[in-house]
Amino acid sequence: MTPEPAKGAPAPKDNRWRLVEATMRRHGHKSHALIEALHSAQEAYGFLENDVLRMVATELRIPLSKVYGVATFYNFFTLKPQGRHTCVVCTGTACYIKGADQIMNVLEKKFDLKSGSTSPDGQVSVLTARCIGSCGLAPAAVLDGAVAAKLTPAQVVAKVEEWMSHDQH
Amino acid sequence: MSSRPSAKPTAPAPSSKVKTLTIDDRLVSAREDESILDAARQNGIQIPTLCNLDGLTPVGACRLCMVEVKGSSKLFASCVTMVGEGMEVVTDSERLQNYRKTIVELLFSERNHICAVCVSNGHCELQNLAQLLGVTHLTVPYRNPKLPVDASHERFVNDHNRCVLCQRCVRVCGEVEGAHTWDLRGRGIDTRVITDLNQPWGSSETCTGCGKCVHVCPTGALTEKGKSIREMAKQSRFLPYLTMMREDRSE
Amino acid sequence: MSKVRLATVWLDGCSGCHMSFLDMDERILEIAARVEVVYSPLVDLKEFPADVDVTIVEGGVSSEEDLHKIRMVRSRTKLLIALGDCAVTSNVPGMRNTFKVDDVMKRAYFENADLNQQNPSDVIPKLLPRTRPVHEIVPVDVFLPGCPPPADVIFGALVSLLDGTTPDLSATRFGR
Amino acid sequence: MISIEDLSQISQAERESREAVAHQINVCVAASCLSLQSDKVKEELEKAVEAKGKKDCCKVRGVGCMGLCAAGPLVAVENEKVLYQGVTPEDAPAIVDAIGAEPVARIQGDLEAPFFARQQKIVLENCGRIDPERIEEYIAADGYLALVDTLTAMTPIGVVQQVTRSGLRGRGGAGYPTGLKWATVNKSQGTRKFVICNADEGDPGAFMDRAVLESDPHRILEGMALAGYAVGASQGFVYVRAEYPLAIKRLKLAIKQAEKMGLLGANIGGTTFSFNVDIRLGAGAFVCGEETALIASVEGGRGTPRPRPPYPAESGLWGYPTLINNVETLANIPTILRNGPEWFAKIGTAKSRGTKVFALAGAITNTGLIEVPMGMPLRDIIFDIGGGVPDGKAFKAVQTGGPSGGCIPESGLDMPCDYESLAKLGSIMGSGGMIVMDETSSMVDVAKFFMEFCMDESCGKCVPCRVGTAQMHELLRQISAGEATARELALLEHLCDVVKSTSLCGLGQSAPNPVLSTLHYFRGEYESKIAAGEAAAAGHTPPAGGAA
Repeated sequence: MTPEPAKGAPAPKDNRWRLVEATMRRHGHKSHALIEALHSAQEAYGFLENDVLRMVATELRIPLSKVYGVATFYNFFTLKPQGRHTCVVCTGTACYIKGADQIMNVLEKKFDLKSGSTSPDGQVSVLTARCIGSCGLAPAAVLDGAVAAKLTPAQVVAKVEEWMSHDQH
Repeated sequence: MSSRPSAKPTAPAPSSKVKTLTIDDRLVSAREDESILDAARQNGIQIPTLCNLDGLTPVGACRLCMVEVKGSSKLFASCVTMVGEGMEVVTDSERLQNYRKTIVELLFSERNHICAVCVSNGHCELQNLAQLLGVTHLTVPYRNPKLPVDASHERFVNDHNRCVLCQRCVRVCGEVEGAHTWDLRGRGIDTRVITDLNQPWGSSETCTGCGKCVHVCPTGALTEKGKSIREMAKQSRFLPYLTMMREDRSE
Repeated sequence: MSKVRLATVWLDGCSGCHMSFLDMDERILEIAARVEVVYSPLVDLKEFPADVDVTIVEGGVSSEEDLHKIRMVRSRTKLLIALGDCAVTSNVPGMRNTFKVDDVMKRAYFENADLNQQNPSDVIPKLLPRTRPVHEIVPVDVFLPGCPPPADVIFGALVSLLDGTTPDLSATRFGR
Repeated sequence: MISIEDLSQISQAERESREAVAHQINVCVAASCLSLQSDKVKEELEKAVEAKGKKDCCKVRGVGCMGLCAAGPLVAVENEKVLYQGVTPEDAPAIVDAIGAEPVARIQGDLEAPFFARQQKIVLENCGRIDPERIEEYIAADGYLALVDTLTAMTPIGVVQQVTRSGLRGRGGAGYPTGLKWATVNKSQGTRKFVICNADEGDPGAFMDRAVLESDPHRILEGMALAGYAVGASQGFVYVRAEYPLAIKRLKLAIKQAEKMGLLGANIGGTTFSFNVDIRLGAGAFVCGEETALIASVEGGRGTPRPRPPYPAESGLWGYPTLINNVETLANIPTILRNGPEWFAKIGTAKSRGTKVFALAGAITNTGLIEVPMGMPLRDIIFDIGGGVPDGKAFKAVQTGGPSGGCIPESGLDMPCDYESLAKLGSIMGSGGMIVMDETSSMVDVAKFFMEFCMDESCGKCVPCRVGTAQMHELLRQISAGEATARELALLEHLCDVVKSTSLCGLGQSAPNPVLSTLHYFRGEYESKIAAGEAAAAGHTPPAGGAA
């Protein structure tokens, strides 16, 4: 049921791949380690590129189409490279009630950044999350991995501008 | 899916018991490992289906075969509900017909099913269902999504505009051919069938070109290149044949 | 008994449904005996009259002119029949719906035009963002799908409507 | 082999070392307060203690969630029963100075306020009181006592009976009797069995499970081990959202600590019972809260549900009998076994025993986490504990149960908050999110918001959910924009019926609920939008393009 892909993947066995391999080894290279392996891969590479998906499929002996199907089913995985900085706006109910849509609007208006898009200079990616569990602090966003609470649109704009200008030189 | 035993064993287990039940007020009997749909069909009672195909693991996805069972307010997908002793099944109440019509409408609205210019016009299961259920127009708005056509394979075409996501191609490729070239990507309204890493079909490394997916496809989503409407009738009879030939008859 | 006042209109479609209507051959005389055709592309009448009993519509609603026309027709008609897939589903004219109007125009009047590349003047009615089935714009009483619906079905449906019974549509379907 | 005696020794040592220091300064380091930089507050407090030479009498500890997230970062001086709120790093010296003297009035919170006084804590009993990263503190709070005791003193079926007698019902949403579920898995035949803790808290507006995982992770592990013993499973999985990195970190640490002490692993407490716990990360799919979808995901596949029966209790993970309980359900178990089922059954109402944790959010003064006895009227929860609607606005509705739940208007607030009453009001208990809306919220927009959520989260397997939610969302968009007529409203109601009746799993079956409940209580808001749409249609405004 699990054909070996005909073309062997050119495996750049660098340190990043070793991280993924370690995860798969911990799970005995069982096919049910797929999601864990994809988590590791995304952590290591920043996103899931086709070559990595192919290598994971080969190692775990899972059909290519299934790997791709799993990688695209879950919101957490991304198949596109992300910007150097990420702004994950929470659009859960509490944040919605407290105006998360205004944050999204201002990002689109001011920087032409919609959910899932990256600025042309590759500096900033905007994503949305369905509730990060910080409802008590709505509206919230995760800015480069840190939860920022009770945000105003102006604060978000300031942060994004800072990111964009800082890394220009 | 494949890790779970098929709901339809290829041979009856020697210990399986027979149940009697009524379907549309008719007394019928069936093995306990048979579905309501099986029992109905054996007795000439037709329940509309789309995702179901004899020889493939039932998935209960299209929801067209829903039936009422007396004593429960819930509806049951007859393809995945096993028969039970004394069950009273209703297959064609007004409520059910109404739901089925809406489900067919939803399918027509989801993508761009333009029968007049489709190679499966005249032998399409979706088109037949609409006619059977009396869907003469859609009450829901058309979504008109922009979808690609993949004609990269030398013999076959995949037109996403006509796909109903029944997963027959996914199942026949995985369960019968064993290539698992097909799967689904994305989710919800953005779900699509894919080959390998969502690459053009023609560049697939795992497709054996056997054409089983084309012939189990209920609509014009998967077709053979260069065939006229008249020639493009699907032949899915190979499936029960293969199932039969693979049966264990070692005793 | 006065004759039923019948009209037919042609919106965005290929006129194939009107052809199929004519395909009922000599049976058309049977219909003609019971109706008076008060407006149709098949006959030379300029104004859509008031007080029409039955109007048969072929074609989807594509342009502002179509939109204006179908609303006017509906307001002057007792029973409206959507005839054929273009009227019922928007069908082939609706195949442009996945594109933007500007792109459609560019394709038709520039990319595919060998000479005189320019947008049409005001004489050509403006396209709506999408071609829509008739019933998404105004209420429709009877649907006859098919591309085109067979003459037998059209004849049968008209006769039953004239007789005051419910037409049997099981012999037609989307496509054909 | 760890024994009861070992536990009490650890507990004793921990208490003594704590008593050696006169003042415990507890800083909340759960996610909410952390995002308000409580880690810096903790740092500054430590510096201040050092600088002022109070190291012998003051100890700064990081603890889990204290509940009142709205007023964070929170700092509590344990022995003096003083709570500080909205603490900044600059406040640290003043707080340390005030120890043993008058508290700093400027930032002092009121521990006697209804928010604290009216709560009753079982699940959250350790939250905000112990350092979640130290197993000793959990043990000092009688942790793992129930596990080690039960393994030697009770049969598995005895444990099932205790849970049954407690009357505990599943806290994940549907309220299925926990004892019955355990009994089924116990009786199911299988060479292997599994326990899965569902920590894929996906309801937008719910953060109960996260707080427990971050503040008291050992409680979950103890509950899982007890469940494993009761049903005959030796392997457990915690399926936790990848969006909760802190919870994952603390859970991993807790597993390591418990394994080291022999509270997880082979032959726990010298018995023949072995139990291991592994973590599986969710990857952002709400549908994985559904049991069969969750199993598909743990198996490494797309999280799509399959038809039931067979139920996971008979055929679950890899076809083996599997017990799936949510975090809060499992968190109740150690206390039930420690205090006895009769003690638990006395709390709450006849059909809904015990307490329930709620996450208060939205237009409410005291956003945060609370735990109250089942049956407390919604009005008391929202206005007394929650402090009512801020900014002088009027209350409009409270949404419970997330995208599967409904909106309850003012008139329903005097109903007791339990499974049956909420169902009667057209909503559900759900996992415990409570979102308050004030007069400025448009209920059509709220319904649209939830439908968009369901559309995005539909797995796409069955037609009514996949296409139906998208169509309902489009209709709600048209209604909200004043582009729709009575025809669209009737169609919306019809689709609600179809999707509810024919969808494959709970997500689709309950997706229409927010629409149905807002239509029931706030139909006027829909009708005024429709009136605008009718007027526009009569004025022959060109129709909108719709979704493309």
